[in-house]
Amino acid sequence: MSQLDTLKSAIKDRLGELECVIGWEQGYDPLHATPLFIRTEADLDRLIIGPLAVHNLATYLTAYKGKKIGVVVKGCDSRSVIELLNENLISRDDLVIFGLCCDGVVSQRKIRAALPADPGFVEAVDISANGLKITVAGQTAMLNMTDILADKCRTCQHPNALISDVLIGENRQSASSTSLACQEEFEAKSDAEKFAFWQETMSRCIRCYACRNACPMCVCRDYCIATSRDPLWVSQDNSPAENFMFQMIHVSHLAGRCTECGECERACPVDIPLMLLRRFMNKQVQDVFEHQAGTDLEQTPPLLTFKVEEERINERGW
Amino acid sequence: MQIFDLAAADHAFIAEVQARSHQDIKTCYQCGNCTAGCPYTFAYDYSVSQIMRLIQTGQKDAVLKSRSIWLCGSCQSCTTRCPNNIDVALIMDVCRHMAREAGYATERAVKVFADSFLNSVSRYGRAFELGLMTEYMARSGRIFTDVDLAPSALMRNKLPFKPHRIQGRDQVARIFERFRKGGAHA
Amino acid sequence: MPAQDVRELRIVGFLCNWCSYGGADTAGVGRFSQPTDLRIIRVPCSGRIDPLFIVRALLNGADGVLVSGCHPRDCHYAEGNFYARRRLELLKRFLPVTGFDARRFEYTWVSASEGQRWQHVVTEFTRRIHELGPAPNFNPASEMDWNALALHAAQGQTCPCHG
Amino acid sequence: MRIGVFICHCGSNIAGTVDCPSVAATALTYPDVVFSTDTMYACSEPGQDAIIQAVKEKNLDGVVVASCTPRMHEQTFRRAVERAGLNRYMFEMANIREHVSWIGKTKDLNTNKAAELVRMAVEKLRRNRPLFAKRFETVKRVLVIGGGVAGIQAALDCADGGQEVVLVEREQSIGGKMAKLDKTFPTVDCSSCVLGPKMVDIAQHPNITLYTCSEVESVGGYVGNFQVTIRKKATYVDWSKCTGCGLCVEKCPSRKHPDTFNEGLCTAPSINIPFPQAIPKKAAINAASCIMLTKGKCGVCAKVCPVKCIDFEQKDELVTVDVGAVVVATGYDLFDWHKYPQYGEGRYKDVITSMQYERLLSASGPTGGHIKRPSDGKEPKNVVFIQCVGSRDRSVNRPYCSGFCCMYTAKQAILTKDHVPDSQSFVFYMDIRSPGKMYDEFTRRAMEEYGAQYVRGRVSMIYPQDDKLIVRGADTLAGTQVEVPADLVVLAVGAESARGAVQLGEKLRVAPDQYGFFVESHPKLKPVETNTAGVFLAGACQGPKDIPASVGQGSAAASKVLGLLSKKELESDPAVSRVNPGRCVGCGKCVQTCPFGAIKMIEDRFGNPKAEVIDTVCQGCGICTVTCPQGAIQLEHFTDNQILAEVNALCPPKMFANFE
Amino acid sequence: MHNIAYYPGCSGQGTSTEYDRSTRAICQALDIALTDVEDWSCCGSSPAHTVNHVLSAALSARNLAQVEAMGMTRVATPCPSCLSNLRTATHKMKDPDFQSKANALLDTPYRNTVDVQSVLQVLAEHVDPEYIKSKVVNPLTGIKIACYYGCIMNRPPALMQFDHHENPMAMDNLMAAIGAEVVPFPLKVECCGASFGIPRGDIVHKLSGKLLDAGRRLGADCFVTACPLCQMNLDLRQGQINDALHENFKIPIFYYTQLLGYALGLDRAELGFEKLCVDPRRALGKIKQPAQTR
Repeated sequence: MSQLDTLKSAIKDRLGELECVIGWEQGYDPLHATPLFIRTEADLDRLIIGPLAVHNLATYLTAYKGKKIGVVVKGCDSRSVIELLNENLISRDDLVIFGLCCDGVVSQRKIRAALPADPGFVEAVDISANGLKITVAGQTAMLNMTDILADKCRTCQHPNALISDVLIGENRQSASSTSLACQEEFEAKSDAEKFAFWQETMSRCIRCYACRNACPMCVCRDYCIATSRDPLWVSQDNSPAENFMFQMIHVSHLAGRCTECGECERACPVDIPLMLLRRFMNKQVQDVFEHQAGTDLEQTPPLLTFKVEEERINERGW
Repeated sequence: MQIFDLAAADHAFIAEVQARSHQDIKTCYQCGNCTAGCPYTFAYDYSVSQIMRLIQTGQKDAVLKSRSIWLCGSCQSCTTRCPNNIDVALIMDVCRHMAREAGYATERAVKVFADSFLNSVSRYGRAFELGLMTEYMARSGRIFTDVDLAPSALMRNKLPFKPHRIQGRDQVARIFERFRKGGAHA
Repeated sequence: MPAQDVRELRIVGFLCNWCSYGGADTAGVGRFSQPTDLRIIRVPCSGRIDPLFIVRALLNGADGVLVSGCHPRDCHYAEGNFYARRRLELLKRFLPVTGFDARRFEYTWVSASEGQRWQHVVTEFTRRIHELGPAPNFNPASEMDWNALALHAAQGQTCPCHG
Repeated sequence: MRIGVFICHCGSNIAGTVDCPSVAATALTYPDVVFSTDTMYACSEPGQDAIIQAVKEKNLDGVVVASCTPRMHEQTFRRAVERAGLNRYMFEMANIREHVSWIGKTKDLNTNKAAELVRMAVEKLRRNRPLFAKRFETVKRVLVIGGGVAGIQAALDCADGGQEVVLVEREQSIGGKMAKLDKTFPTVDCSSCVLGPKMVDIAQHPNITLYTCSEVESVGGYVGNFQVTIRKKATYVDWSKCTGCGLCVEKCPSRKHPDTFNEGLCTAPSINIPFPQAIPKKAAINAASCIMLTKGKCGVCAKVCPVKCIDFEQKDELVTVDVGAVVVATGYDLFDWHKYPQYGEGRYKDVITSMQYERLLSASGPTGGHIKRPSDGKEPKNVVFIQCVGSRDRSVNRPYCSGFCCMYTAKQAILTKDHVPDSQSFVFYMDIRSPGKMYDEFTRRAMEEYGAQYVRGRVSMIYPQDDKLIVRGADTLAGTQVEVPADLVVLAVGAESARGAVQLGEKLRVAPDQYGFFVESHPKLKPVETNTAGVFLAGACQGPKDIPASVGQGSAAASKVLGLLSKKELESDPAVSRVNPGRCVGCGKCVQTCPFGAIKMIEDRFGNPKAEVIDTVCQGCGICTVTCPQGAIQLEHFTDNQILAEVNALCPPKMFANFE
Repeated sequence: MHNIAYYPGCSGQGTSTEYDRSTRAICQALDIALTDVEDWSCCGSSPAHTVNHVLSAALSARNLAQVEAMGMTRVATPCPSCLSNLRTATHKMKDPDFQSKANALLDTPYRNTVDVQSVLQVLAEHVDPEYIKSKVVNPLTGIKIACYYGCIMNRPPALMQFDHHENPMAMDNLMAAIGAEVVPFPLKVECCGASFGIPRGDIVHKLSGKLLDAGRRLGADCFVTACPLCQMNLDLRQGQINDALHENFKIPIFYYTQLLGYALGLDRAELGFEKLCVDPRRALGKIKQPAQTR
């Protein structure tokens, strides 16, 4: 039985007790997936998994608070679930988790860049272990998986769901590399270069809040302080500084909580590389608090606790 | 006794002592601990703590002309026990430097001995005891200094008749030469 | 209002009421002279200081931000500075990726009795900020700069990740 | 909003380096400011009246005063605006004295800074809103920590004032340092004759519960409602039965451990009553030296005890009490003179501390009140006293004056002559500090009537020569070195903070200064208050003090406690956190971080979890406000918007709109 | 095996050759390899620092630069005066301003990479006392010794960073380890009169006389010292002291290295007892022979 069939049958077994089960289906063309809310067995036919199933479905969980639902998660998505559970934002009793062992997902951005021109509507996609064969307007292009793999998958340390009621597939190895060249390159730049980079990038930001809305950990929703008058942290002025302030709020509220699923960056319509901020912050959290969000059900987010003697914080000589 | 005009304090002198010694003269509260521990007090004209006081009140002449600054043996007892962490022995040293530069030598024999010693070093690279004694006796006029010890010392071969001339004595001589030219202060 | 005088840079201080604000008062009572650049915002506890206040100040053009609270273990509210230490340390370490010079932000501990220490902290931090000079504006300073930036952004630019 | 601004000159304190009229003029250009003036002394009665008058005449609904630190006069001005009919929180202060005029020398920079601080205050005030205090009841009981003379006085005064008192003492008996003293200055009356009756009063007072051999384990709660846990350490004697007959003390075969009450001058039995006047007069076992407790055999005391009160199985016990106020009277410790190696570091037996000398002088001491030197029991003829051992000495980190050593040394010199008429005392001193009633006269008597030879200078070293100790010091008045061949050297050791003071301060949230003495709320105006409401200081825990000052402070602290607890209810500070239930998502992060347990989770009418603040428990630290990502819980008077307004006042954002 | 650069100091070539030789002998016996600083020169001694600190530092630094040129990082000297000068130079030259001034006087600049210790410190801190005990062949049983350290071996403590500044014990421990009875000499760090012997002999007579008196009161058979200048003042000038103070001291003043060498059974010729002015034979005679001890 294929992984997909095993998953379908597992969902079928539990569907009766659940409001719905969240998975993926094909979107507007064969290259794009979209979330699928499975309510009946008939819906199950449309379920897909694999490299196109990019969405972190944990993002939807808080909206179903109080209802019993199921969710399909990849390894990275499962970290978000754990973090939400640790922060009491969802209840374990109301959740059935179908965990996957994941081989990685694609970056649509990289696919677009790898194709000679914007493909528009894709006619067919043939998925193999090596890559994707994409047919657009009768023309076929073969894209290597290594070229189009999402950044987060290149350094993925948790390919298998860390929490699940049903785990499907065989355990996958975590990636050997833990660092990304683009991240290191950026961090090595001078303050002035980085400053100029964000100035420019933030002048592109249209503050559509797609990054926030896609984020599984952004649970404030309608009460985000970036869009409130009381408190009034960010003005309506569309200036780089105000846009950056919003991003700083986002990064600050994710400190010690971000599971690095990459949804913010994926959702950004103007291609702002938000993960530069996330990955750097997470590295600091790891360095100071030896904490990696969403990897352990017993952990306390580092900013909600303290130690009297902080071994890794040095008094600066004043 | 000498009467000091406190209004005529030499502030430049105070500042110079402080700058050269990197010590804060004002922190001395005259507890006398330096004097209490100083083995040389019996030979001084002003006790150590009085020297400190005279510096505090800017009495340059009294300090630089005193015997005490020449008779300090740099034994560090004052520095070690000062409740205010003042390096008193260093201040005594600095006063002696300033007295030399000002041309004072109230304890002339002490100065001549130091000069003779350094001349010896400058000449041979190392101290040549018999040589420096000779120079000292000639320059101080105290030709009978320690003659009583000579037989005892000579009998035991404690005083070589020839200086040890080191190869790098030119290097050592150049140290003195550059020092005299540059007049390095510190 | 921006620092009006070229002799001054804009330094914002966030001080807890019980220790550091008291320490600054003690320095004042002792007439320990200090540079005038610093403007102090009083908060009850260093635990009240949201790192985002500091970010806000920097984005608004502050040249330096100084935070001071009670020494660890001495917090009037027992634990406030322990939380503050974590939050502020993380901000301090995070700033480099934003391009803000992390030296423009500092946090330390000064008790109500440490007037001289406060004088030292203020003097040293102000000296540091003057060495760094005025902070660059995140928002363009003139209309022309605005237009240049907009043009540059519109032309698209090379992003390190999506190259 | 209609805001009035008052710029105080504070005489020349502010006006000396700040152009106050110009600041007032600038303030008038700020938003909502309708009235602005400068005033000579804003805190004076005419100054306050002028504020009240302006509020009424100009119809103000908010006031900014720019003057000294709010830590000084915020309350004063809040009361003033309240008298003017405004809510007391519709007031802000700009600190242009401690933070401007006293630290900056350049007038134009100071003036600009003052104007900006006023702007900041105005911007904050524009976002203030009236706040109203809640009332809560207080527990009518007081905890006194420390049973020295200050604690005894505080306990008795509180008890006489009708409050219940719990007195906790670390040692076996109350009495503290004073109980060890032979006589007291400047009257040379017997210490135990003065203190003894007070100790008995403690034992007999119906309002006082005494715990000795006990320490404060933890403190929770807040003014009016503290919860205190006390650890009663095991004494291995059931004190409810012990009659203090002393039979066990007599028979105990283990008598080798140093007698701490006698400052180690002699040894004590392992079961002991420290001194005849001890309160409570009960025996206790020293577990470290007791043969039964260390080796498992002996039990002589248990056999001889007529009431069978020995209990080798006894364990520490924790007792919890609720109190409305706390008096800290933990006293001081003596400087460890071994930090002066030049005094022999203990190699010379006849170099002793002043407290050891008290025990030698005391009739209840190990020598029965005869001065015998430790090395050979001989009566000393030349006795040298060295003052400032561990005082006024930066090299041992004790730059402060301990205050009482000059006086007790004079007393000991006098007593030395009384005890040994053909003796000669030498006192090495730096300065004589005797500013008290009859104090200086007393030191003069030591010199004039008792012939004590006062030598102005420190002692550099002590070394033995035959059976004498050569004390080499300075006589700075003679300008030279001096030596005294002494039979006994008494070191006037200074005071340092009591061991454990810093840890106790952490429990009570009372900050120690850099030397471990507790910091009072204000050095002049609030000498016994601390910055933690309901916690008061008495005696030498706040700084070195002699007996009269300690007793005075004990009474002062008691009067503060009685004043506090005389109110039926207390008002809580309304500057506490408040939850906006609309924004709260019920994640409970605020509950998790609150150090006081002041936030609880409730359900709204739709069954959604929401946070709620318990007003009287909240201390107003604001940790929760920073924790909440939605900004749903805001610390009143220090809300995000209020602080952001201050930030924006100092660093106005550069708006795109500015260029349009 | 420790390999350390060795700076003998000028007096080791003259008035205190026995100290130099016995030091070399015991170091060899205790597996400490000493390599002489090549073509070393005088550190300047007290006269230099009383004239100028830069000059003094430069004279010392020339030797320390020689040590650097030898590729070594530790130098030991038997003489406290040299020790004090070398360490002071090292300390002062941590200040870059001072360092450049001192280096300006030198042909070869000193980079300040050398740690300076006394031979006594090397013995006290790097040689196991049990090891020394195991090598003793003539235990000093029966002799009473006053250990005299002199004023600058341990002071000021912040600079010297060795042993105790009021009651040093390094020599006491060494002497006890080789079987001697050590009296609690109270004036271990009092000054003997230092270099005033020649210009102001009266000072030395008084100060050294006081030391001899304190030793005699404690019944010491002899002194041991670690300082050539102290030794000279107490030994060579003992006759002058007796004349000046109308005393009759006959207390031999050993270098600690001589007695240590004696206990280790080293060749007498290396120990130079014959160089002492006050006849040591009576004191040495107090030592019980091994046969008697058994």
